[in-house]
Amino acid sequence: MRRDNKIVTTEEAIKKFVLNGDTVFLGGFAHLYPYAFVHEMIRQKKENLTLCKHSPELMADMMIGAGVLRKLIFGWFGNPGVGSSHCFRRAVEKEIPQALEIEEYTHFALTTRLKAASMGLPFLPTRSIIGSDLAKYNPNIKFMDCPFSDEKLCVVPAIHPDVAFINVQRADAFGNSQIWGAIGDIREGAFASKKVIVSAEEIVSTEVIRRDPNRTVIPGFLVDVVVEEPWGSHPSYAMGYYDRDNDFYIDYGSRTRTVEGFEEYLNEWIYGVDNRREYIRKLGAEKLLKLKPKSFMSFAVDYGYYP
Amino acid sequence: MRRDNKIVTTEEAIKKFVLNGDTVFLGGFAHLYPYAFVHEMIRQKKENLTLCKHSPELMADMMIGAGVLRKLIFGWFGNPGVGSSHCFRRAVEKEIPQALEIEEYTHFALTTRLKAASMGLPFLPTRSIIGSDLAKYNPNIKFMDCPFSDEKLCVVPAIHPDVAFINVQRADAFGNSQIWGAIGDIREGAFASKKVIVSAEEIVSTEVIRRDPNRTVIPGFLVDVVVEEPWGSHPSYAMGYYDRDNDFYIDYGSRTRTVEGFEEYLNEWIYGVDNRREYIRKLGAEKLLKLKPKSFMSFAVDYGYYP
Amino acid sequence: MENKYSKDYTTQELMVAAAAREINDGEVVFVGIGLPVLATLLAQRTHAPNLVMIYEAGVVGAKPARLALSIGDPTLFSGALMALDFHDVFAMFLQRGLCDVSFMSGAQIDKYGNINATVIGDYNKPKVRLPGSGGAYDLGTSKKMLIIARHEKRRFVEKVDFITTVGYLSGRDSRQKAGIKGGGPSAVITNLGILRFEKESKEMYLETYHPGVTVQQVKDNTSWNLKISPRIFETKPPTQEEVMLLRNELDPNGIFLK
Amino acid sequence: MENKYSKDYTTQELMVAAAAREINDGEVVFVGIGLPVLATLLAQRTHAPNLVMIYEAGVVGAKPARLALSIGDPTLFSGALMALDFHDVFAMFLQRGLCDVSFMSGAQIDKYGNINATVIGDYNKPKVRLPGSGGAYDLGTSKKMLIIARHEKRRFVEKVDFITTVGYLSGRDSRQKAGIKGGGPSAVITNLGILRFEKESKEMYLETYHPGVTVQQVKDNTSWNLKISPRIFETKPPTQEEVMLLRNELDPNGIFLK
Repeated sequence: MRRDNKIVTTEEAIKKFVLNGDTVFLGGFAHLYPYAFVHEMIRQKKENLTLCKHSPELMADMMIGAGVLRKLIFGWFGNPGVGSSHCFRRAVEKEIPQALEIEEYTHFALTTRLKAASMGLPFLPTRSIIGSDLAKYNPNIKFMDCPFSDEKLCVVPAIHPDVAFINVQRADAFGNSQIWGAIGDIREGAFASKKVIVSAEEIVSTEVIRRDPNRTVIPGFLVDVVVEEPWGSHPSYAMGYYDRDNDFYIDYGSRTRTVEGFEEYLNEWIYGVDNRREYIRKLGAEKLLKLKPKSFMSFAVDYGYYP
Repeated sequence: MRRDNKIVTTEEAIKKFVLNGDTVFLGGFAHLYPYAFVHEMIRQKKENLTLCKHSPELMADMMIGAGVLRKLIFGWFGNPGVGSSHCFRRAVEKEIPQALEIEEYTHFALTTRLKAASMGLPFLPTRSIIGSDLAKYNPNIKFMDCPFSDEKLCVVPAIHPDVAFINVQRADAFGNSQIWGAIGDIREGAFASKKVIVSAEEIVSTEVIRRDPNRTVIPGFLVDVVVEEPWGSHPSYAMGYYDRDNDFYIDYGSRTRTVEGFEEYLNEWIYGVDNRREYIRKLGAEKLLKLKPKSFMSFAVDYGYYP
Repeated sequence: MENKYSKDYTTQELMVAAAAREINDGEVVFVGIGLPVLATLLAQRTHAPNLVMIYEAGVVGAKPARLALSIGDPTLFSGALMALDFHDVFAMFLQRGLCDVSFMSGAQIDKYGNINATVIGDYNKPKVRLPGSGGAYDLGTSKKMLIIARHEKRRFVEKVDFITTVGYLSGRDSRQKAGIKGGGPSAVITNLGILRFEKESKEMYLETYHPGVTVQQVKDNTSWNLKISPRIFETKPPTQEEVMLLRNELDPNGIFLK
Repeated sequence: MENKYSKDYTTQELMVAAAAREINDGEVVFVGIGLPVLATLLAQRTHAPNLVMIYEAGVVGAKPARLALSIGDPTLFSGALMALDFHDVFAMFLQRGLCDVSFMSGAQIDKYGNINATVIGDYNKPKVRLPGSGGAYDLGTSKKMLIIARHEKRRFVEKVDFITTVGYLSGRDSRQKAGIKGGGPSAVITNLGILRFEKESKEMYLETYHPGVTVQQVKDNTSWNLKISPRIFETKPPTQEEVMLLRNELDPNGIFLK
C-alpha cells in the first residue's frame, strides 16, 4: 500500500486531473452522486468534456447548461421523480447553449461497457437492446451469434474513461473506500477508468477499513487522490449521512425551464460560491438538520482473530 | 418473501434434492466448503453424480473414493497446503474404484461458466486458457474474434448445475444468506443453479439480515431449503466461527495413500457417524476449543432511518 | 371486513387495484415509483403476501418507512433484505429471468405493445426529446410486463416513433424470433379500460371498460381501429378493503393518489 | 545495521532474498504460500514498503497475524484492506492487468518458460496426474512472472508434456502473437542459480550461479543444452539484515524455511 497521504482539495483534484477534452465518469445510482466535483468542473470552466454516465440527472444537466459538455454517453436523462431535464432538452432539441453529441444505450448496456473494461475485456455480450431502435443510431452496438447456441446477442465494447469521480461514505487517506446502501456502478466505473478520484463524506483511519474488508469497493492502490468533502453528494444522498433533498430537485426543475432561469441558478449555486464549504453554508443549518436521518446501525460481525 | 419456514435437516435436504445423475455445485473457496452436505451424499450412497467445482479438494476426493462421482468438472485438484489428492489420482491414473470422467478448466474459466449462467447469458469471453493445452482436451472451450478489435478471446458456455450446496455464516429461516471473509464463487454458483440448498452456521432472525442488506449474497426467494449446521464446513473454516483444521488435512493426506487407508477413513469419519452432530462429538471438545478464534469485530455502520 | 366492491373510488384507485390483481402470490416484482408501488403493496397486503420486491437501485425486499419519492430513495435500503450492485440487478435478476412482473409506461404505445420513451419525431432532429430507456428495455424482459398509461390518442398510436421497450414487435412470433426473452406485455391498464393482446396475432384489444366509460370513448382515444373483445365486460371496481388500504395505509398523504 | 552480505545462510534463504529483489516498490504482487510469501514480505520489510499483496482467495492488503498455511487461510482476511469475490480476483485484477508480479512453480519447465502443472505423460493416460492449473494460468498473465523451482533434470525439460501456464510458447514473439497479455516469465530462481530469457529468442539462459555451485552443475541438471550468459557472475548472497528478518521475524518457527 502506498504510505503517502493522498489528500488534496476538490479544487486541486479538478485542476490537476481533468483536462479539456477528457471523458469523465461519475459514480453512483441516485446515491452518492459526486456533485461537489461536478460543481467544481463547472466553476473551473472545463471544456469539451465527454460524460459517461447512465443516469446523469442534474449533474449533466448543469454541465450541459454551463457549456462544459461536448458529448454525453448515457442511458436515461430526466430529473428523477420530478420530470424533464431542461438544459438537456434545449441542447438536443435546439442546440442551446451549443450542440450536444449523444451516444445512447440502455442502463444495462452502458454499465456492461464499464463492466467489460473493469474486467479487462474488449467487449461483453448482453441480451439488452435486441429488437429496440437503439442500435440504429449507435454504431458501437453490434450483434453476434452465440458460439454455443443458436441465440443472437447484443455486444458492446469496453469503455475506459479518463477519470472516474467517486463519492463514498468513508475512505482512508490512501483511498481505500467503503460504501453501503446502493453501490450503483461505482465498482465498474472505478476499475474501468484510467484515473480514480475519490471524495469521502469522512476520512477515517485505515484501522476502520481493516475492521471490515468486505465493505471496501475500491482498493487504495487504484486511487490517485482523495478529498474529504462532507455533504459532497447534495442534492443526492449519502446513506446514513443525509437524505435526498427532494425540494432541491423540484426547485431546480422549475427554475431551469428557461435559459435565464438556469443562468440565475448557476450564478446562485455554483459560480456564486467558491467551494463546497460555502455551498453548505448557503444551504443553511436548518436544511442540514432536516436532511439528517435518525440512526439505524448495522449489527457488527465477527471476523475472528487468527494468530 | 416466502413466509413459510424452509428449515429441514441435512438428511432431508440430500434425500429430497439430490437425484442420482445430477450435476452438483459446491460453494466456496477454501472458506465455507459445505462438508456436511458432502458427507451426507456419501452416506446416502448417491450415484453417478457430476461435480462442478473449481477447487474440489478433499470434498471431491472423498466422493470419488466412495464411488459417488461419475464426472468431475474442475480447475485444480490437490490437498491444499498438503500435497496430492490420492483418490483422485487413483481414479484418473488407475480407474480405482472406477473410471472418472474429467472436464478441466482454469479456475477463472470455470468460474466464468458459472458467471455466465448467473447472468442469464449462454456464454462469456475470457482471456484465460489462450495458448495453454487445455482446449485440446475440452470441446467446451472455444475461441472467437472480438467484434470490436483484432483480439482473439477464449469463450466458455454457461453451466447450470442441478443443485447448489452453499454453507454460509448466517441465514434466516427463509434462506436470506450472509457471508463475510472470502466469498469465493458462492454468488455465481447460487444464481447459476436450478436449486439452491443452504446450510448456515447460525439461523438468525430476519431482523439481523435486514440490519445489513449489503452483506446478503443470496436472497431467500432463490433458496429451496435451509439447514442449521454448526461446524458445517469442518475441516475447512467459517470466518469468525472456527479455523481451518490443518491437522485434519494432513491426516487425510497420509491415511488415504492406500485404498485400505481411505476405506478405513471413510468408515471412521463418514459411515461411522449418523450425522454432523455425531461427527462434531467425535471431533471432541478439545479440538473445537482449539479451532475457535478470538473475537475481532467489525465496526458497525449507520444505514440511517428514513421515515 | 367483507370483500364488497366499493362504490366510492377514484379512477386511479381502480387502476391500482386492477394492476394489483395481475400479481400472483410468490412472484418477484420489479417496482418503480408511483402507481406501480401502490399496486404492488396492495397485492402484498391482500392476496400476495409472499411477493418479492426488487428496485432498480439495487435492493431486494425493501421495507420502506415512507413512500419512496424516487427509485433510489434511501428509505428503500434501510432494513431491506439485500443490496446489490447496479449491474447485478440487470444481469443476475432481469437477464437471468428471475423477475416475474414489471411495470411500464411511455409517451407512445402501439398496437403490439411496443413502447416509446425516447423521442417524438426524428431521432436526430427530435420534436420532443424524452428521457430514454434507462432500465425500461430490460424491465420489458420480465415474464409479465404490465403497462399503465393515460388513454390518449397521441399516446396510443399505430406505430411508435422509436421502439424503446419491445412489446410484440410486429406481432405474431416476431418477438420470440428476434430472440427477446420474457413473456411480453400482459395487460395495459388505462384510465378507460383494460387491454390485452390476442393469443396469435399479438394485437392489442379491449377486454374491459371501466364503470361509466363507453367502448366508443375508448376507441375515440386510440388512434388505430382498436379491436374489441367479443366477451367484453365492465372492469371490476376496487373492493372496499382495497380502497381503505390505499387511503388509510398505503398512501395516506395522497402523494401518488391525487 | 549495515547492509553486509551474510556468510551464514541456507540456499532457501538465498532464493527468497533473490526473489525479493525482483519486486519493486509500489508493485502489486499476487502471492501464494511458502517461499513467495516470504520473498514478498521480505521485499516489503526492506526496499518495497508500498507493495500491495493480493491473494487468490480474494483479499487485498492482508495483514496476517501468522504465516498463512494455505492460500485461503482466514488469517489473511482478518484485518485486510479489501475482500472480494473469487471471480473478481481474476477478472478485475489479473485480467484487468493490475498485477505486476506473480510467482509460479511446476513439475516441468521448458526452455521458453512454459510450465506444466497438469500431467506427466499422455493427458488421457497419465503417468502422473498433477493438480492442474487452478489459478496458475492467469497468474502467468501478470507483468512479471517469477518462477521458483528446484533445479532437476526431469523438471527442466526441453518441451513440457502439457502447457498449463504459458511462458514464451515457442519463443520470439509467439506469446504476444497468440494474444496473451502480461510480460511473460522474468526470472527463474532455482537452488542452483538464476536464469532469465534472451531478449529476442526468449530462450532461457543462466545469468548467475549460486555461491558454491558450478556452471557445469547447472548444465547437468538441465535436460537441454542450456545457454550461459557471456557475462555470468555469482549470485549475490542475502544480506545479514535479510537473513535476520527471515529467521527472527518472518518465519521464526521455520515453517517454510527448513
